[in-house]
Amino acid sequence: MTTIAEFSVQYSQFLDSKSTLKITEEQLASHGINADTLLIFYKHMLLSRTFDTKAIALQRTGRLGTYPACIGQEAISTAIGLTMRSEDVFIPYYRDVSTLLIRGTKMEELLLYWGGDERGMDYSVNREDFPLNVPIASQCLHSIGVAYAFKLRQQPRVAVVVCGDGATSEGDFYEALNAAGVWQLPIVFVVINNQWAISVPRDKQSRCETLAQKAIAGGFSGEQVDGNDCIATQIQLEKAIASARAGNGPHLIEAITYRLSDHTTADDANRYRPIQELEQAQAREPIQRLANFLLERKYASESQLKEVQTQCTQAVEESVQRYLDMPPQPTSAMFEYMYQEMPEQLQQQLSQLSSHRE
Amino acid sequence: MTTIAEFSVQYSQFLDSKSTLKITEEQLASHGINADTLLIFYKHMLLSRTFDTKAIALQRTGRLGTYPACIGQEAISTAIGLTMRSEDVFIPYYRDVSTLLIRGTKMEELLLYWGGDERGMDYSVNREDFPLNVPIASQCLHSIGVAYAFKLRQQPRVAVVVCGDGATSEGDFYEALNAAGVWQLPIVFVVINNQWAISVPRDKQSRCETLAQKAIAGGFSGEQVDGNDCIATQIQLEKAIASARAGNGPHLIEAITYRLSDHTTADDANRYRPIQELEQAQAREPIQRLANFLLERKYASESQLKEVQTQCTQAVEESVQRYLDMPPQPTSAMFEYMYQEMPEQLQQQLSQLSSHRE
Amino acid sequence: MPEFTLIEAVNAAMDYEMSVDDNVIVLGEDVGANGGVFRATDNLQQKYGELRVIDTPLAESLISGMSIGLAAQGLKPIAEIQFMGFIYAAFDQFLCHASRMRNRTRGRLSCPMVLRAPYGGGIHAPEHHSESTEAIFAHVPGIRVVIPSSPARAYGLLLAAIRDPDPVLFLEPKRIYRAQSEQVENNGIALPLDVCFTLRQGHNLTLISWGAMLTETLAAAEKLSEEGIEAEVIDLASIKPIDKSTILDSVEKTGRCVIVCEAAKSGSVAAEISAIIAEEGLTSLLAPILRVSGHDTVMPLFKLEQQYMPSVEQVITAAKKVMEY
Amino acid sequence: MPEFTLIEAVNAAMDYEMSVDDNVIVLGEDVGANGGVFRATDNLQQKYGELRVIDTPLAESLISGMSIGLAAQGLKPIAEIQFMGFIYAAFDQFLCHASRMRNRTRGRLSCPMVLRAPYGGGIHAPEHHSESTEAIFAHVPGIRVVIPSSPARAYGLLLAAIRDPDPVLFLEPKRIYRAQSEQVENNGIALPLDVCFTLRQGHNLTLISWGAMLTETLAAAEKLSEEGIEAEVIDLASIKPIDKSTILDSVEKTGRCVIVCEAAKSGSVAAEISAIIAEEGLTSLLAPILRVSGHDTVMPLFKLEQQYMPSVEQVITAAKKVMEY
Ligand SMILES: Cc1ncc(C[n+]2csc(CCOP(=O)(O)OP(=O)(O)O)c2C)c(N)n1
Ligand SMILES: Cc1ncc(C[n+]2csc(CCOP(=O)(O)OP(=O)(O)O)c2C)c(N)n1
Ligand SMILES: [Mg+2]
Ligand SMILES: [Mg+2]
Repeated sequence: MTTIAEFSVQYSQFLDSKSTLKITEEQLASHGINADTLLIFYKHMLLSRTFDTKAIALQRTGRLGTYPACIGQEAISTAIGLTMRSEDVFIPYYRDVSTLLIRGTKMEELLLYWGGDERGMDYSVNREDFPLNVPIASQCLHSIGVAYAFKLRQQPRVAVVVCGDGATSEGDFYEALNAAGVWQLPIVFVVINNQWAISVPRDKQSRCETLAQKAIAGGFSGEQVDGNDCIATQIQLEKAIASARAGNGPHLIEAITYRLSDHTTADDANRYRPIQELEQAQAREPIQRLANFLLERKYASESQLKEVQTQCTQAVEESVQRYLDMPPQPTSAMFEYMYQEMPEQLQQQLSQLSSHRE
Repeated sequence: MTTIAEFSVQYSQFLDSKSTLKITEEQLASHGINADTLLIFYKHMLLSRTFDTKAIALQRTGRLGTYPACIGQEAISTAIGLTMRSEDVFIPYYRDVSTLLIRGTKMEELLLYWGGDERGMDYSVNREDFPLNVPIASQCLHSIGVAYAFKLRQQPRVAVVVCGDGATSEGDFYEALNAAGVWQLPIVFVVINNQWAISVPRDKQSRCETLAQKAIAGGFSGEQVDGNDCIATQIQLEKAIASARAGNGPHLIEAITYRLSDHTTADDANRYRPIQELEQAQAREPIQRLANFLLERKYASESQLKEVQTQCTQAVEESVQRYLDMPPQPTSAMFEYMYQEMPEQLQQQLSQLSSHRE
Repeated sequence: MPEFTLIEAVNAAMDYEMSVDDNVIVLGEDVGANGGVFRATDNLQQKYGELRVIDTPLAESLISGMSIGLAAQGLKPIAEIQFMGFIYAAFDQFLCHASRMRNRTRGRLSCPMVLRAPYGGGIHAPEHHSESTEAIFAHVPGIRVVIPSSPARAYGLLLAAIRDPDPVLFLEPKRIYRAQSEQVENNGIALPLDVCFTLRQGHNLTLISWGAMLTETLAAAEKLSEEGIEAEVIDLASIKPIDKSTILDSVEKTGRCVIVCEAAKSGSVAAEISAIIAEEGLTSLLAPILRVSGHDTVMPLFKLEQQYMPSVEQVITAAKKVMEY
Repeated sequence: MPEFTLIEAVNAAMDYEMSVDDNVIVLGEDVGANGGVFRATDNLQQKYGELRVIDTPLAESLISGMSIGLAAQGLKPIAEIQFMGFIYAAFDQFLCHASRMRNRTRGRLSCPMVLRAPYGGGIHAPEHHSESTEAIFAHVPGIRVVIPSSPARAYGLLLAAIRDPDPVLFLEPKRIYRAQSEQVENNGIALPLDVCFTLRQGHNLTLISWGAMLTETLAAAEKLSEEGIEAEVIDLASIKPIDKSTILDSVEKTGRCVIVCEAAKSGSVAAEISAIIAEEGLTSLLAPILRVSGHDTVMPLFKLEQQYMPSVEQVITAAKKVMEY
C-alpha cells in the first residue's frame, strides 16, 4: 500500500471568545484592519442584530410572516459583505441580512419579502445578486452558472455563495463543489455552520470531523474559521476571494458560529436544544466580543458604541415605516411576471379573476 | 492557523500489470489465496468475458437490445462476488456480470433483461439482490436503506453497492456517502473507475486526485486499488467487508480499471477515445495478467486454461439457448406487476387493450 | 373516544401502526426530538426509539431513496418530506424506483413505503411552502396518491396507506391541520383506498374536491342549498387511482359538475376528472364541466395568496353558471 | 435547400443561433467531442470551442441549476438532458427556480434557458430510456413546453425556444429523429410558440396529437379518408401554454375529437385538452372525447413496448367510434 494523496484542514481564530487578539497589531494593519474598519464592522453587525430583533417583533405583532433571524451569525455575514466587491455576485441563502445590506439591499426590501411581497426581491441596488433562497442548497448550483459566465467572459469577478451546515447534506451542494473544481471557477463557498439545521444537530448531519473537508470531494481546498471572529473571517475571506479572482479556482470556508435564535419565528428551539449549549454559545457571540475588544483597546468608547446603537435603531425604524407605508400590489401582479409577455391563457385567467372580484 | 484534520488515501497493487507478485506467497496464503482459488477467480473472469462477447454478438444479430459490456472490469467484479456472503445484499449498477453470476443470477436472466423482458430481473437465486440500475448513482441511496435495515435488525450482513466514475458526480452518490457515515452503516461502496463516462474522461468528471477521497466528505475512509489486480481487489474487499460486518461502518474502494469496450453497443468510442490509450489499457487488463501469473508459477497449464475457456463457451451457449427458447410474456404482463392487486382502472385498460388486440 | 385534529389523527395512525407492527419505521427531517415541524411525529421517537424514528440528514433524495432500500428489506417506511415544496428532489427516486420496483422485478421486490408531506397554501407560509402539485404525482404509474380532508379520514386513510403493499404519496392539507376536531376511534381500522367519499347527497349538481378545498366546497354547497340548489359533494380522497364509478354515477344523476381544486389549473387533477367525464359520461352532461382552481401562476407570496386560492364565492358562481346553463 | 432529418434540424438550429448570438451556449453530458448520444450537438464543440459547448460532469441537477446561473448573467444556455428518463433530478431546479426567477424578482432576473431532451419510446431502448412525461412539466407555471413533430418544425420551434426570454422545455421525439428528411431553409427564421399547427383539414372529426404519435395519427387520417371520413389533424406543438382557440375552433367545426398521445393515460396532456373542450366547447360536441394513449403502466421493456404504444388501428377504431356515436 502506498499513500497517493494527502489532505489537511486548517482552523483560524485571531480574536478569541475572550476578545484576546492572537496576532499582532502589525499583522492586523497589514490586512488593512484598524480601529476605523473595526468600528465599521461593528456597525454593520449591530445593524443586522437590530434589524433581526425588530423583524421578530414585527412577526409577533402580525406585521411580518415567518422570519428566520441571523442572530449570532453577524460576523461572518458582515465579513462577506465587506470583502466582496460590488461587481461580484452574491448568492445568499436566507440568513444573510448583513451581507445584503452592505451590498445595497434595503431593509424595507427584506421586510417586503418576509412580509409576503415579491417586490422585496427586486433589489434596487445590487441588481445581479440572487434573491433569498429557501430550497436548501439549491443556490449552490446557481453559483456555478454565475461563475462560469465570469470565466467565459474573462471577467475578474467572483461569486460568493452561502449555505448552512444542514445544506451540506444535499446532493446539490456536492454537485456544485464537484463542478466548481472541474472548471476551476471563481467561487467562494461559505458554509455557515451554526450547529443546527432546525432541530438536527451538526453531529447528526454528518460524521465529518469538519464540514470544510467536504471541499476535498470537489478537488479543492477547504478551511475552518471562527465565524464569530470578525478578524479571522475578514482575513480568510479576503484571501479566498482574491485567490478566486486571480484564477486559482474555488475555495470553501466553514464558518463556525451558532444560531442564537429559534430556527424561525415558527420554531421553538426549547423542544430540542439544551439550554446550557445556548448559554455557552452566548459567551462566544461576535458582537459583544468585538465590543469588548474595541473598548479594551480604546478603539471606541462606551458612548460611541451607544451612539452606534442609536443610529441602527433609527435606521431600522425608518425602514420599517417605509415598509409599512408601501401600497399593496394589485392582484394582477401575480400574473404579470410569470413570462416576459403574458400568454393568452393567463390573460384569460386574469380577466376572469378580475371580473369575479369586481 | 492550526491543522485540525488530516486525511490520506492509499493505493494497493499486489499483482502488477507485468504479472509480478509484489507480496510473498506466504502473505497470499494468509489471505487464503492459492493456486486453486486463483484458478476459480480466473474461471469467473473468463465466464464474464465470454458472456459479454456473446452478448455483443447477439446484439449485432438483433437478438438482444443495447448492451453495456464489462470487458476489462472482470477482476473487481469477480472479487466482489467472491468476497460477499450469500446473505449479504448486492446493489449493482449495470456492468456487474461476474458479481451477479457468482451470486446466482443466471446468464439467461441477464439476457432476458437486456433482451427487453422484465423477467430477467426476477433473479431466481439471489432474491434480495437489487435489479440492475440504469439511472446513474441512484442505487447508492438504496444501499442506505438496505444497510439501515441490517443495522436495525442487528444482522451481521453487509450491503455492497457499485457505481462508475461518472456516478461520483451525482448528488445521490454524495447523499449516500454522507448518510452511510452518519449512521455508520455496513456498506462497502465500490467505485469502478473505468476512466470514462461514455465520452467524458475521468479528468473532466472531477478535479479530485482520486475518487477514493470522496469518502472524506462522508466522514469515513476511502482507498484505491488496482481494479485489474485480482489479488489486491480480493484482499482489500475482504478487509472492507469484514470491517463493515464487524460494525466499523462504511468504506469506499475505488477500483482503477478501464472500459475496454465501447460504452454500449450503441456507442462508438472512436469518436472520442484515443486509440493509444486503449492499447495501453489492453496491456493492463486483468484476465491475461492472471493467466500469465498462473502459467509462470505453474499454477495452471496452457491446456487447463484452454479447458476453462471451453467450459465457459459451453455454459454461455447453453444459457443463450435457454434464453432464446423462453416463451414470450403475454401483453397482460405489462399490467400485472404495477400493483400487488390490479386497480379497477388498470383492469379496464387491460381489457380494452385485449379486446382491441383480439 | 378521543377528539383529534387532522394532524393529531395523522400522529395517532402512525403511533397505532408502529405499536402493532415492528416493521413500521418513520424517517425524515426533524421528525425525532422535534416531532416534525407540524408535530405529526410528536412523541414517536420517545416511544419507539431513535432507530425506528430517524432524523435524517437534510437530503430529500436520500429520504425517498433509502426508503426504497428499507422497503425492499421488508420494512414499512413512513417518510416525511417537510413541505411539498421540497418534494421535487425526492421525485426522481419515487418515480424511477419506488413506483417501479415491483414491476421491474416481476414482484420479487416491492416498495410498501409511504411518502408523507404537508401541502397546500393558506397559512401565510414563506416561499415554496404552499405547493399543491399532486397532479404531477397522479400521472406516475405504480403509485397511489391519497389526500384526506378530515381527521377521521386522515386516520383511516393513513393506516390504509401504511398497510398498502405499494408506494403511497400521502398529502396532508396543512391549512386544515388544526381547523377542526372530531371524535375518531383509535382502533386501527383503516378506510378503503381507491374510492371517493360522498360527503353530501344532492341531485342538482356534483361538486368534486379534495383536501382543504372541501372547506370552501362544502360551505358553497350549504349556501347553494339555501337557494334551493342541492349539490352532491364528493371528496376525491384517492387522487390516484381515481374512483371513476362514484364520479360517473353522480354526474349521471345530476348532469352537472364543478371541480374545485387549489392547484394551478392547467394539467391539474381537475383536468383528469373532467376528461373522464367527457370520455365516459358525456351523455349525462347538461352543462359544461367547470373547474374552479388556482391560476397558472406560481403560488404567490402570502400577501396575494388569498387571490390565488379558490373562494366560496367562486364555487357558488361556477355552480350557478352550470345550473343556469 | 438542405435536406434535414429532425435531429439534423435540431443541430442546425443550435448551430445557426450560436453563430449569430455569442450568448448562446450548449451544455450537457457528452455534448462535446461525442456530439451527444444522438448527435444533436455534432460538430458544435469543434466550431465554437470547449468553453461554449460544455461537457458537464454527470449530474442533471447541476445541468439544470447551473443553467439558471448562466441565464441570470445574460447567457442563453441550451442544456441537454441525455434522455427524458433522467430529467427528474433536474426537475427540482427547473420547477423551483427556472420557472420562477422572473416572478420572484419581479423581472429583475430572468431565465432564458432551453432544456432539451429526447423523449418517447419505440426505439427498443433500455429501461428508463423511453419516457414521455411531458404532462408533469405542462403543469408547471412559468415555463413553456414545446414538442416538434417534423424537421421543419424542429428547426423553427427550437430557434423560437432559444430566443424566448423564458425557460422552455424542448422535447424531441427520438423515434422520428431520423424517420424522414425534408427540405428546410437554414435561414434562422423561427416558428411561433404557443400555437398549434393544423396539418390536415377535415370536417368530420378532430384528431389532436404531438411528437412522434403524429405519425400514427396522420396515417390513421389517411386511412379514414379512404373510407370517406375526413379528419382534421392538429399538431399541438406547444404543450404549454396550449393554443385553445385552434382546438376549440376545430372541434366547433367537426363536433368530434380524439386525442392521441403516447404518455400514460391518467393525468396526461390529453386530459387537459379534453378538459378545455369540456369546459369551453361542450356544446360543439356530438360525441364523447376519446383518448388513445399509453396505459397507466410503466413503459415496459422493449419486448412489450409496441403493446404499450398507441397504434394506427387504435386511432382508427376510436375515430370510428366517435363517428358512429
Ligand atoms: C430542500 C429543503 N428541504 C427542507 C427545507 C426546510 N428547512 C428550512 S431551513 C432547514 C434547516 C436548514 O439548516 P441549515 O442548512 O443548517 O441552515 P440554518 O437554517 O441552520 O441556517 C430546513 C430543513 C427547505 N427549506 N428546503
Ligand atoms: C441519471 C442518469 N443520467 C444519464 C444517464 C446516461 N448514461 C448512461 S451510462 C452513462 C455514463 C456512466 O458513466 P460511469 O458512471 O463512469 O459508468 P460506466 O458506464 O463508465 O461504467 C450515462 C451518462 C443515465 N443512465 N442516468
Ligand atoms: Mg444550520
Ligand atoms: Mg466509467
